Amino acid sequence: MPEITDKPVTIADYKGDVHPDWCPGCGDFGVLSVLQRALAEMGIPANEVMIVSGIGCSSNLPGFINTYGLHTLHGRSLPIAQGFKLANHAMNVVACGGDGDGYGIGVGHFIHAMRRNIDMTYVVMNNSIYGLTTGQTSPTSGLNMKTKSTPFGNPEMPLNPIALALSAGCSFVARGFSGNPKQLVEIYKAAVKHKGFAYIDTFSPCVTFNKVNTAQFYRDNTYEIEGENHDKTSKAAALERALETDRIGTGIFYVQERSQYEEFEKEVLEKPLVQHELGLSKDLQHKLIEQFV
Amino acid sequence: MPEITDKPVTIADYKGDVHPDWCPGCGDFGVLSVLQRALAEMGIPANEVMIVSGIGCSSNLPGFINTYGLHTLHGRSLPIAQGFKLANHAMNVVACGGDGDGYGIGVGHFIHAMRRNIDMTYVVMNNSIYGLTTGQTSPTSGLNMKTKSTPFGNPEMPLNPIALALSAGCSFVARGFSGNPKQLVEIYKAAVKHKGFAYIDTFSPCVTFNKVNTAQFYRDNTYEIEGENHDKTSKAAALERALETDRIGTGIFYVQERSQYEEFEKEVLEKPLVQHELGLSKDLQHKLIEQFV
Amino acid sequence: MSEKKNVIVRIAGAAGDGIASTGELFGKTCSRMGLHVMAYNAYQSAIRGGHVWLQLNVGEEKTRCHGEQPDVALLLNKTSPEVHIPDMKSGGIVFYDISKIKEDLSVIRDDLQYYGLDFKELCDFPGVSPVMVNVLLAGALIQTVGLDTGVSLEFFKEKFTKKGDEIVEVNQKVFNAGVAWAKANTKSGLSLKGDGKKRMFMTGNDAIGMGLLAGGLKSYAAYPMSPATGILHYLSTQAKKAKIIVKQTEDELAAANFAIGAGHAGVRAATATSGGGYCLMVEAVGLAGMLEIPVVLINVQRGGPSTGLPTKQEQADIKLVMGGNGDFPRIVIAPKDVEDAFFQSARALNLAEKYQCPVIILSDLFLSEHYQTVDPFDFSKISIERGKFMKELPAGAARYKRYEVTEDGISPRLMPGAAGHMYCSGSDEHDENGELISDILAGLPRAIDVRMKMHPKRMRKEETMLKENDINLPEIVGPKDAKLTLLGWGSTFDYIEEACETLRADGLSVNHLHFTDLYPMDREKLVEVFNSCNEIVAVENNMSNQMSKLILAETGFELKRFINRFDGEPFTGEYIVNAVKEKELAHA
Amino acid sequence: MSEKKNVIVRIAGAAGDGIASTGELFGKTCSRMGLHVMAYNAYQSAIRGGHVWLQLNVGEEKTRCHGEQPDVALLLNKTSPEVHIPDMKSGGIVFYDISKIKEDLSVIRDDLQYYGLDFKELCDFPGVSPVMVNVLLAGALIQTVGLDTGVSLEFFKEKFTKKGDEIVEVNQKVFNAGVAWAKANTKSGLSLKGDGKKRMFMTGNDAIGMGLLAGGLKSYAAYPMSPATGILHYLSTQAKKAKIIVKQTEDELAAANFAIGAGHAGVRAATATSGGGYCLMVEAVGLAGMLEIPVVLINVQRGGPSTGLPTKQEQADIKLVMGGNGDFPRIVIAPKDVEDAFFQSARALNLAEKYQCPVIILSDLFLSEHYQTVDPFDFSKISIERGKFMKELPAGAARYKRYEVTEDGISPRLMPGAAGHMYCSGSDEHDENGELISDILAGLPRAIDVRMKMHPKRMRKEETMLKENDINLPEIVGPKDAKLTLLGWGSTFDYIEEACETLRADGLSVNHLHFTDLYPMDREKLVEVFNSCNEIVAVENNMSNQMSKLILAETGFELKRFINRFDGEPFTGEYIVNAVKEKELAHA
Ligand SMILES: Cc1ncc(C[n+]2csc(CCOP(=O)(O)OP(=O)(O)O)c2C)c(N)n1
Ligand SMILES: Cc1ncc(C[n+]2csc(CCOP(=O)(O)OP(=O)(O)O)c2C)c(N)n1
Ligand code: SF4
Ligand code: SF4
Ligand SMILES: [Mg+2]
Ligand SMILES: [Mg+2]
Repeated sequence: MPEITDKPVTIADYKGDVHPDWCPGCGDFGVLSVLQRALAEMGIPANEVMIVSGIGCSSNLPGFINTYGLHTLHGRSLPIAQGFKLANHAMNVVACGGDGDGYGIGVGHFIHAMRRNIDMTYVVMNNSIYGLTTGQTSPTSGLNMKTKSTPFGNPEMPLNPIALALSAGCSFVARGFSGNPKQLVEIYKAAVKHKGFAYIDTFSPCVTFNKVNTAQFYRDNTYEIEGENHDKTSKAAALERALETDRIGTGIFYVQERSQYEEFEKEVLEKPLVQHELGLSKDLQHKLIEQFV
Repeated sequence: MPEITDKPVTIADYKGDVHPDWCPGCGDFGVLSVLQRALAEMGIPANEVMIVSGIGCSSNLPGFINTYGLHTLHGRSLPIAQGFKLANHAMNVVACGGDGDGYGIGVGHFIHAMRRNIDMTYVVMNNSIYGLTTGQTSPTSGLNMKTKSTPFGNPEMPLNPIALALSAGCSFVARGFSGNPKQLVEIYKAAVKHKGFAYIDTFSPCVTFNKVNTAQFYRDNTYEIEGENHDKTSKAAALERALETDRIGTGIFYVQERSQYEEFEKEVLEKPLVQHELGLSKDLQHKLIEQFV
Repeated sequence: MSEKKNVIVRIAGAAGDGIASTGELFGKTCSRMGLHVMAYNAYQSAIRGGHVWLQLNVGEEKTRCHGEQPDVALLLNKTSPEVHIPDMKSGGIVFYDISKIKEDLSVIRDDLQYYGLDFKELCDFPGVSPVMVNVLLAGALIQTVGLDTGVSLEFFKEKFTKKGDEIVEVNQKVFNAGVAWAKANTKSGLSLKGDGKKRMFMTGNDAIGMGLLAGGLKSYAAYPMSPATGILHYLSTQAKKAKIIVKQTEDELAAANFAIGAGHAGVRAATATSGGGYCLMVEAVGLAGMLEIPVVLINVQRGGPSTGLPTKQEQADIKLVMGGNGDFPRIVIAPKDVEDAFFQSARALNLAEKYQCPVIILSDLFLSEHYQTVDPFDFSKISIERGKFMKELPAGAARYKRYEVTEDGISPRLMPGAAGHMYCSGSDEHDENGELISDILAGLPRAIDVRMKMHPKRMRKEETMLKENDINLPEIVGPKDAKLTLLGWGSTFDYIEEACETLRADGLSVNHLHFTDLYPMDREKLVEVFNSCNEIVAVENNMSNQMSKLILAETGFELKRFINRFDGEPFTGEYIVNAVKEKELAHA
Repeated sequence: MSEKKNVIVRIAGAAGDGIASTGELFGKTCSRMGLHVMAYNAYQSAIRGGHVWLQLNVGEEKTRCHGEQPDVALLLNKTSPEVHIPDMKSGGIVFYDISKIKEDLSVIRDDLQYYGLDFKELCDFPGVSPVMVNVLLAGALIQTVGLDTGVSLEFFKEKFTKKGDEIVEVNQKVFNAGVAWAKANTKSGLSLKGDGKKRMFMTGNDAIGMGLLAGGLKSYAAYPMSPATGILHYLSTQAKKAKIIVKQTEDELAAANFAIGAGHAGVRAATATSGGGYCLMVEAVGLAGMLEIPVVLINVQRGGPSTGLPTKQEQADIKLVMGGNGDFPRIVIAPKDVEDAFFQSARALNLAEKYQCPVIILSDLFLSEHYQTVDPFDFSKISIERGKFMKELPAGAARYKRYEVTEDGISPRLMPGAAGHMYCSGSDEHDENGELISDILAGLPRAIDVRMKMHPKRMRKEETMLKENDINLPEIVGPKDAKLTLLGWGSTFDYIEEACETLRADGLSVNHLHFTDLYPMDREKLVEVFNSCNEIVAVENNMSNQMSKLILAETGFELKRFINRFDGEPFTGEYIVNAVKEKELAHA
């Protein structure tokens, strides 16, 4: 019987050496532990995971989990993660970051990553505020919310990231809440399993700078959509729930089975690019030359 | 009786000195002439119009019309136009450009301008191709379409810009076709009149590089949504039409009456910023100092 | 210690322990008494849990430096003793919170006076919360240092008046407990007397913000980024009062271009960010150069490269702000201190309009975030000059040419909106009317001709700036004939001054050559200045001597000796003095 | 004219008139005969309607220049005569389309031979379309210049074989009509004989693309931007064959970061753009510097600033590629010609992996878009060296440290995925394991210590590059002891060479000092090189002498005399020769 090779994966494998420096009570602790649990429960060895983040409190996550990690530039986690994934598609790639990172400065990449549909997971830790820069308005801050950069109230309509993702052609759209780990862990597992781009908006309250969108607020205003027999194969149904204004659904809004990007490149990606021999065959060299003669 | 001051505005007022250098047959000619007609028919003096574009064939438009113009950077027409508008809200500001400019490199600004809802108009000349750079795939190029940058076919799902705009909270969402000037001119007029951010995706075929999305294609596949009693106050109805796959609606999809951005700044914008006296009153100087003492 | 004219105080604890509010209480008590304060804030890129401290150098005369060794420290958390006790001056006083710090501190060092305060015991009255321990310690501190505690009590009143009388009273009570305790238990002999002139206690970011307002700013767009965010925060609160638009945009690309749009419309516009965000503005800066649009861009430098050291000091973005594709005119200004930051910000807006080009202010974390006392600014020194800007043309004026070729390179600028003179400004090369030559003309003789007029026209502005003496030469402070000259730029002014004073007191012959205007450079005049110095040593808060290289590239004058600091900390006078001595740079 | 070894041909018309395809037919006829061709394409930023021309210099020996005055011209539209006839060599031959050009051309100039061809009359057979007039004229041209028309006929076969035999035949028939007409009507006396060695006829962009493939490129991401788009087009067509990923991204921010992600994964990755797009990559370049990720960035310069002259030539992005926030190591290479572009692109990938840093290739519109003949590349000269890259660690290896401090500044690099050695790379300052020091440690003694190790470690790579002779010194071509040295960089190599040859033929004593590696610079060795020259004149395709300033900043050596061109055109040998003579730079 195999012993060493089949050592079961445990949460302990995912525990990092560095203690998270988030404020006590920050929602990001919950996201981190749910992510660790999800990956462990799926039996994915920690070395086969690459977590790519931008910049923000939430983007510090890769430093606190024992996988490979890349902590990059504000707003740029997605292009880096996509470049990485296509270069080594044997790895499980998870991008993560904040609402400012993903919906503010990074929203262009957000839209295009979704229509591109590379097989990866994207977790946005949405606290409706800019945490790391000490509390400015974010794209999901409420209308009229007072923040350090909007002392007279936020004049902009908040984004509806779920609706946006659905419109952008995302093949897996979900929302969770770090204060509901039971549901969240199942969402994360389904997301990692999904073939294609899986996106999860995750409420992760900032206890220090956002006194509106608190854990209590989410406990009071969210409901689990699976409890209402939500049809996750229907984009119309998903949009309808996304546009609800009196309550906030959590769960898997939409799943579409469509070709992940890698299938368009199947000849090239028959094995991971990192495993290709470098350099050209004599024959190919010849062909390249011939084309110009 | 007033004579000179009430001189009626005519299309001739909008004719520029520079002859457009678009390829003969390019859809952009139609957009230009409809825009000229709409502005003239609304009686807006040409000097009260500022047209801001990015870079692309379509973005050359401001050079060909006798208004104020700014021909800027690829993808950046919207932030520049918004900065301009809030600085001089007495002007009518129209931003314009291509699908690459607006939905590719510029899509982040597109999303945020919509939720911000500054009172201006945005015309995207959508030809589903990168024209000026001689024919690469654009965010609205069809799946599997062969272009110079995708000789094996485009592997990415095209964007649905109407759905995106609706999800981003745009308060006026429309689509037209340069080959249907009768409808287009009405749309443009309504857009310019609309208080808030008005967006019109305008099919404007590239005769040189896009052999799929031709004028004939649009003649064959579009229909006018107002002909079907479309309820333009309903976002759900608008989304439903936006997501149609068997035919393409043109017309005004959605209009929402909501505060334009300027209303949040009404004290500041009681008159255009450009008309403010510069420099601080003694009293204000004193207040500024006091705060730190 | 009773004759000392200054006291160095350090307040340390975890992020979230109230360091900033304690500092404000202490600082404002000083500034209102007419004392001088210079403070430095050491923090990290974590909202809580990092170790944070604030050092304040308080003096009866202008303090140039936050100083090295504290006389008094106030320690609020467990990490504090090991970090700060070694730094203290011998005989110094340490106040600490015994609920957090339980060990015997004299084990670390036995030449200090330690006073542990027990909050629970001393503040056992209703309405009190444990987070107020900093107020208790502040009371002890302020009493011990010999400040006027009445000024502090007054401060609570103002600060908390909106929160209600109870809050005011509880704070005052806790504070008084600290005062009483100190009266009973400590003896410092310290006493600081202010001149009674109330001073402002503010940061460089505040001063930049206020300077922009004074200079007629009307539109400000920014995306948050440390250490530039303070400007956004300040201006946001002033927006309604000053009738300006302040817009937090979706990113820095939008911020810079938003400001450019406003500048083109005819209002004064600015944006601010730090290095990483400035990278995203580089394309827009070139656009402003090409379209000849006035705009002020503020880069508050921090430790790099990349995300680097977001809460630490470096002066290493000169190469960045000198970049861009192709050649275009620009001005780069690095203010030397908080007061200068105010005046330079107003001046930058004038220069931007006069030269219709981007003006870049290079601040840095130290200058922008340190608090210090400054005399109230003299607004009358600022006059708003709009250069060749016109809101209208006289009736019957000839067809307006936006990019008219002129001798000084500056074209008359007509505000968009005027009837009959519509023009289009294009980022492609264009002729005097703004018509593009790239589209169908490029390469044809006429287009070559246009290019050969327009490109030099734009670049000629840099010559005009120099000719019209709009670019200040570096200032020489100290004896003209000194044997050693310390050359610095931007925020290091006070530190270098402090070092010079110390070195001169030690009998060395030194002076100080300081750049605030970095670019363009007047080669001839600068070489003359350099040649008038004996031996020059460049002092740069970076590793690669970016300013020295710029000087060399622009003037041919080579600096050969350097004092660098790039560990994330700002210089101090002492650091520079030691470097001069260690490197035997000066042979007295 | 019969003894001439080269012929200059110009083909002119509107965008859309088939200039490029005529050029290809002509060029390939030459290259397959074993002749040498150097071509320059003049076009504008409009898809149709602009005036476009292609000039080809064909010679029996290597041609270094597209030349100034054409011997033969082929004019396809109305604008052509006024633009091109004045440029012709006296006695030259002009073919034109009489359906478009109706006036009497001898009015413009009477020392040329004019031949108007009437397409309708000459090609009155079925299947023919009026757009084929260029094929008719090409037939006349090729016959007149004395080329082997059989080679052209063969070319049609290949080119149109997919479109069917009829298309091939019609083209051949039209072509033959032109040949026949020329035989009957013209007398040029021209005749060019090739050496029979088939050469490639390609652009610099093609060569860069092929060089990247030869160097082991696996991931290419880009956003279209002239004049860099050709690389994207070339690589797209090769993607399946070469098993690489080619991704057109949503913008340049994404392109650079996509490449960085791929580089970090462990494959060779590149991106290309022009100046405006490079502005958007500046932040990412710094990220690669900080995370020590190999990546190749190609900036194909065009006329600036801003959108500038998108279809015109300039070399003015040195300051741009030297920018970024803070200091980080990098390499900048500017290939000197099409062949060099091939080898440098492969080399750049090696250097990027060896030094784990960004490597920037500075090409320009001229180099990247001009067609020329080149001998088939010798792929065996390229070897792929991956430096300290490891796919795995031996079992039982000590805990891996991604950013181990080493003497040469380069840390062993482990491919992500290996079991048991997980690490996180962060763009904040970090320790050897990658752990950030900015979050809760910055300012504490341990963090200062880490910073003072890591920052110099990274910067040390630049010293290592020089020490290991990985940066090539500029090449000296011509007599070592010449009185005058022309200094150039990048794509101007052949022009300067041509100028040197001409000047030497005129009895002047000149040589040529050419930089392909621009940064880092080895000060000592360079100064030695400069000092070995007598008088140096810098030749730069920009206004502000960006390279000369970089040389001054990095080596202290000042260039004082300059030949600049910034009208949008590339240099020509003649232009440089004239400048040398006019400025009396050389006193023979
Ligand atoms: C280009 C750039 N701009 C700005 C910043 C400054 N910055 C760091 S984090 C952040 C936003 C943080 O908000 P979010 O992404 O929501 O993350 P959170 O801290 O709330 O988890 C900003 C603006 C930066 N690092 N880089
Ligand atoms: C930053 C930057 N990247 C790339 C380019 C090159 N470029 C010019 S226009 C264009 C796209 C044109 O497509 P689109 O916006 O759809 O306009 P169209 O020409 O089709 O009207 C591109 C990529 C540029 N000018 N600037
Ligand atoms: S500031 Fe907010 S988001 Fe950041 S760590 Fe603290 S609670 Fe979390
Ligand atoms: S290339 Fe296409 S978009 Fe551009 S001008 Fe021609 S037809 Fe119009
Ligand atoms: Mg957030
Ligand atoms: Mg387009």
